[in-house]
Amino acid sequence: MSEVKVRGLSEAIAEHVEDGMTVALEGFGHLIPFAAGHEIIRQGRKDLTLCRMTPDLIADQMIAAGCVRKLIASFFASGSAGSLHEVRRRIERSDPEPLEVEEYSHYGMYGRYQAAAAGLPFFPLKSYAGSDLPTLNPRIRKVEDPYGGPDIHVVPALAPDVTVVHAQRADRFGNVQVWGIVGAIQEVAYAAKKVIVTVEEIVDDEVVRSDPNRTLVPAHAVDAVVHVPGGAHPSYAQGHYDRDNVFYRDWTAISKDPQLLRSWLQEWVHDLPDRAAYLEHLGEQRWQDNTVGERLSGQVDYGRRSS
Amino acid sequence: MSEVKVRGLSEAIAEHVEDGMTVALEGFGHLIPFAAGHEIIRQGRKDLTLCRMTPDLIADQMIAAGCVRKLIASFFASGSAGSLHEVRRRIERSDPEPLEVEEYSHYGMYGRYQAAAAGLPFFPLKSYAGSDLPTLNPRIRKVEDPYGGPDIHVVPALAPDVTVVHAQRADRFGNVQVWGIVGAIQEVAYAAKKVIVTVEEIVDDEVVRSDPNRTLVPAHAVDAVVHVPGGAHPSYAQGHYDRDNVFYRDWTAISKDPQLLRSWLQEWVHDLPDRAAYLEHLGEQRWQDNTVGERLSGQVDYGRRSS
Amino acid sequence: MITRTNELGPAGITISSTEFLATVAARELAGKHRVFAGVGLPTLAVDLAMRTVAPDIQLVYESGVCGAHPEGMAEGIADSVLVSGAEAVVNMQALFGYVLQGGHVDVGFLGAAQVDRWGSLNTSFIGDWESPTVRLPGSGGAADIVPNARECITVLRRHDPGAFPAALDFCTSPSPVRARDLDPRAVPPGHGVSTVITPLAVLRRPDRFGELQLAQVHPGVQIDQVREATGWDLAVAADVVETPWPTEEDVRLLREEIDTVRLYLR
Amino acid sequence: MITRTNELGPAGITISSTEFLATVAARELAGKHRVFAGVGLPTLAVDLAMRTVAPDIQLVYESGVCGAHPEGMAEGIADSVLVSGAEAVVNMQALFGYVLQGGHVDVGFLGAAQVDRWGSLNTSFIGDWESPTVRLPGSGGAADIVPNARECITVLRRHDPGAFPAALDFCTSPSPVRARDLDPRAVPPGHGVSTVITPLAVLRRPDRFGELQLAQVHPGVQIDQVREATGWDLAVAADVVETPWPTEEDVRLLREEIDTVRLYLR
Repeated sequence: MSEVKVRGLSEAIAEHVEDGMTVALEGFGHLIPFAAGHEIIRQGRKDLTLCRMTPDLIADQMIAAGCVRKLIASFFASGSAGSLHEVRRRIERSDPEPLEVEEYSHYGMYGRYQAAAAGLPFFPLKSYAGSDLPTLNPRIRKVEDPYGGPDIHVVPALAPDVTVVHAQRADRFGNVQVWGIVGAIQEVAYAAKKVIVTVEEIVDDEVVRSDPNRTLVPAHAVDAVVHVPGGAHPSYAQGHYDRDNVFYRDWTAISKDPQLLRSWLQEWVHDLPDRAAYLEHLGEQRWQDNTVGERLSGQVDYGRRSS
Repeated sequence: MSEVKVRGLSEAIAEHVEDGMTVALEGFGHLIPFAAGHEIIRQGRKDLTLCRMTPDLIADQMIAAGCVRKLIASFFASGSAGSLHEVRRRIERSDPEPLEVEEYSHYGMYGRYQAAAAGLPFFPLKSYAGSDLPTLNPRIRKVEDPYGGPDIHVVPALAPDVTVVHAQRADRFGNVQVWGIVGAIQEVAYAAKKVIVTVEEIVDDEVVRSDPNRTLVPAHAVDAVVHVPGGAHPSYAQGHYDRDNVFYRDWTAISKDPQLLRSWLQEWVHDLPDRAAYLEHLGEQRWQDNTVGERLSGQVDYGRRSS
Repeated sequence: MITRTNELGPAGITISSTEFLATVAARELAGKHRVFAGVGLPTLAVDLAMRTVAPDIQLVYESGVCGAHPEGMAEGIADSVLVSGAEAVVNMQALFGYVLQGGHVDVGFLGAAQVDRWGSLNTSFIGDWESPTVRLPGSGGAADIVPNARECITVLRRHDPGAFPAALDFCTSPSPVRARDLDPRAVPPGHGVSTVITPLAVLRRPDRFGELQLAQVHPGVQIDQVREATGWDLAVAADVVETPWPTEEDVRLLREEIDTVRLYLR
Repeated sequence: MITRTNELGPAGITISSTEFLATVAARELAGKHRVFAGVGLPTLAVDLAMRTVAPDIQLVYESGVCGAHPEGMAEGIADSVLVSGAEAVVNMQALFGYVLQGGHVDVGFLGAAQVDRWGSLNTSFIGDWESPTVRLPGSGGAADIVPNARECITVLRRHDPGAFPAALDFCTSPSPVRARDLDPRAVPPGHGVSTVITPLAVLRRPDRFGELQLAQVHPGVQIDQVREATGWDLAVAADVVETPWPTEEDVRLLREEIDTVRLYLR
């Protein structure tokens, strides 16, 4: 029997996330691990190198809270293309402090995770020929093609100390199942030394085992499974709740005003013990606005040997 | 509305497979496209370069039928480790003719498809350091690691002219859904110039669209969809029918005797017009022996926007 | 800076700049198949095109969705509405590696802060890289899309020498011209930016290694006006035509069927 | 060639060579977690280990199945019975790239036609490569597993100088020793073959860069007999022990619960 890895969120973050670590929080628009990010803020982690393809609001919040020394990313705006003003203030005016940035394209960031997951030094891609990105970021390099073609750009492996991802469901051992947009969840989990997964539901072993192709991250790659319903709000969990677009639109004004942003952090992160309290503070009506109707997948037959 | 790509098997093979082409038939133990292989034999194609990670019986049959000049592969035995005697006779004694062979490990073969699918010249992997495989096969080469690590082996892209794969289901446009072992199906489809998919079922658009994560090969990568129930026998289709292990065990004796092998081809391929006739020849009882009981996946909820 | 706001169309309808640009962009998609669509103006344009000039467009999103059939208007490239009922949701290696880099995308549809003479794009910085005046969103998928899509269409909401400079402040997504100049052997497979749609005009780059030319001016815009608003000596095609106005039906579709909540149609 | 066939065990049970080897191999899995199992003897050994010394083994197959819970005995690494009820079925990049090359496999379990002094394996050719006497199955996943699994266990059904030669006819899956000799910087992460189980003995290679040593002899086998059956001057460990016989329970499990159809227990 495998090891049961169910933990509380504060326990899992406290156990695995330390000051100065390289921490990846992935989820491409979908399943962004906001609850875990807030717990990292609440625990006062410092000097993190934060990795996220699309930093989104969670990066703006963690940076504003003083957790992050460096950001490794590929898109410096929110999902619907609004600015992340804390990120911009740091980069444009070092206000209130500078933020180190390491920058790639989406495929470059994803390739970095793939290389690390596969234990390789680099990942090759056709992007960047003629771009200023390799000049800005000398870690984007070239290799010679031993088959006689032109040199090709490569990005180096990125192995986070800890990865946190959110998913629809997992069993108690950490077999993680996801549907909808999968983003870099599988790759960043395998890339990392330690993996924390927050989920909408912890399900019976049989639920996972009734559909093994749905497992995106097998248990052997997972260190902690944490039950955090609503843990992706204001982003979404396909089939569970929709994106809170009002929240995203409101963020621009909050993010623009450093004082407002800090009050927001106080009210929505520091003054709340956990995600359950956050959802309560959000209120039933607001939650109802983002519920979704049912649209079931249908079933496939895996079969059972007759003998 | 997308293009409807439903074709007959003989039509699809006649349209896309020409003498001298590089043809990949993939399916890792599961979903081996036997019916399509037999149709290639029936149409008398010659001088093919056949690509298959695990050549399996289908390669023994196509080689014995005189279709194949060269084999690119990573495992020269049948799924349950029996010898492929036609392959062995060709390699060991050039009997009745030589067979050119290009050889990799599984990950190397798979990496070749990945590179071609991604339009890259090569795929890097950690295998082969110290192995005689690169000496045997000078297409396995090395690149320098621009991050200061040791040189790393690479395999070159392999882009078949045509790929044929078998799957459980597709819609009329060619969105292909697979569950169970997926093998190299996605990668070899994207690697190829033309893609023929034979399926157990052609389903309504809504069936595919009720579970988009189940789509392994999207329609844009597919050129022909062919309805061939039982098209993977004697291999299997998860949830549809099981592997015919008796057939696999019997093959050793057939394969050992060139005369018997040629009679088998006459009886089971040349003298039958199509897969329906093959299944009829196989008989109801034999088919019943490999049916499977039901084991359903359960459903997930994709959700529907309430607005 | 000149933008096209609230102009009167031929039927006497007041047309916003966004409606105008979306209609012009939609028409550029006639005959196209697989479109890699971003959010905002591209969302409107693609939807309008599917209802008018290009019914068989297949929508591909960098989030991995292929063959989307959204029941409502998407508010982002990772919107749940793109997933439900889609033909496929694939992982990012399949999407960026196989679909995009493998050459399956006909048209990439992108915005930019700056475009140069050869169709190279800047979406990263205005000003100095070290301490920029404006930190823009960066590449996202743009530096992957421009080299690998068969061609790219870019829409800008302004047309002035700041947006069309002689030299980019930063080149995020290079034209094949720029790639060739740096390494003649490492030219990406795509055409690069073929079409730039602005509030004044449509610029086209018919030759993969050629420069943008003024091909089309919007109603009431003079050729010289466009050249003055451009930071280099803009070439002019032999046969510059005038952009037709959106039809009443275009405007009706945009307002009553596509963006009913006026999310993008500001 | 010496094989162990139909010997009498301590309880007076006639034990076949396969039953003996499977039991010895099963015991080697005590305390191991993730096992990359091939078909045949490894199938029996892993199943027996899970019922005796290693209840928490997780089975990983090169077909992409992780955490298999087969309801019946698998007849291959891609058997449908491994899929139904498994914890995960992943694609080959996840399996070979992330699970295996990424370092998540504790033990690889492999057969071989030849093993050399350092635990390098030949599964490709007997005789000359150009026109071999015997064309063997080749690498399959072996050349990927040996460098990347934490360690590998190899079982051979014969023990003679042909199977244990001074020099391999072909090195399919090299020991780290051989990799280091060719390029000291490019040594794969794994230990390579740590244990070789034969019909005569168990050879172990405790040092990653050391050679195989005779560690254990089967009942009735003399040390010199093993050394004579080996094609090089086989080192002998300081404390050679005798392999314990399979227990009655081992044999019962193999016959009555594991391979009830006598597929592998020939």
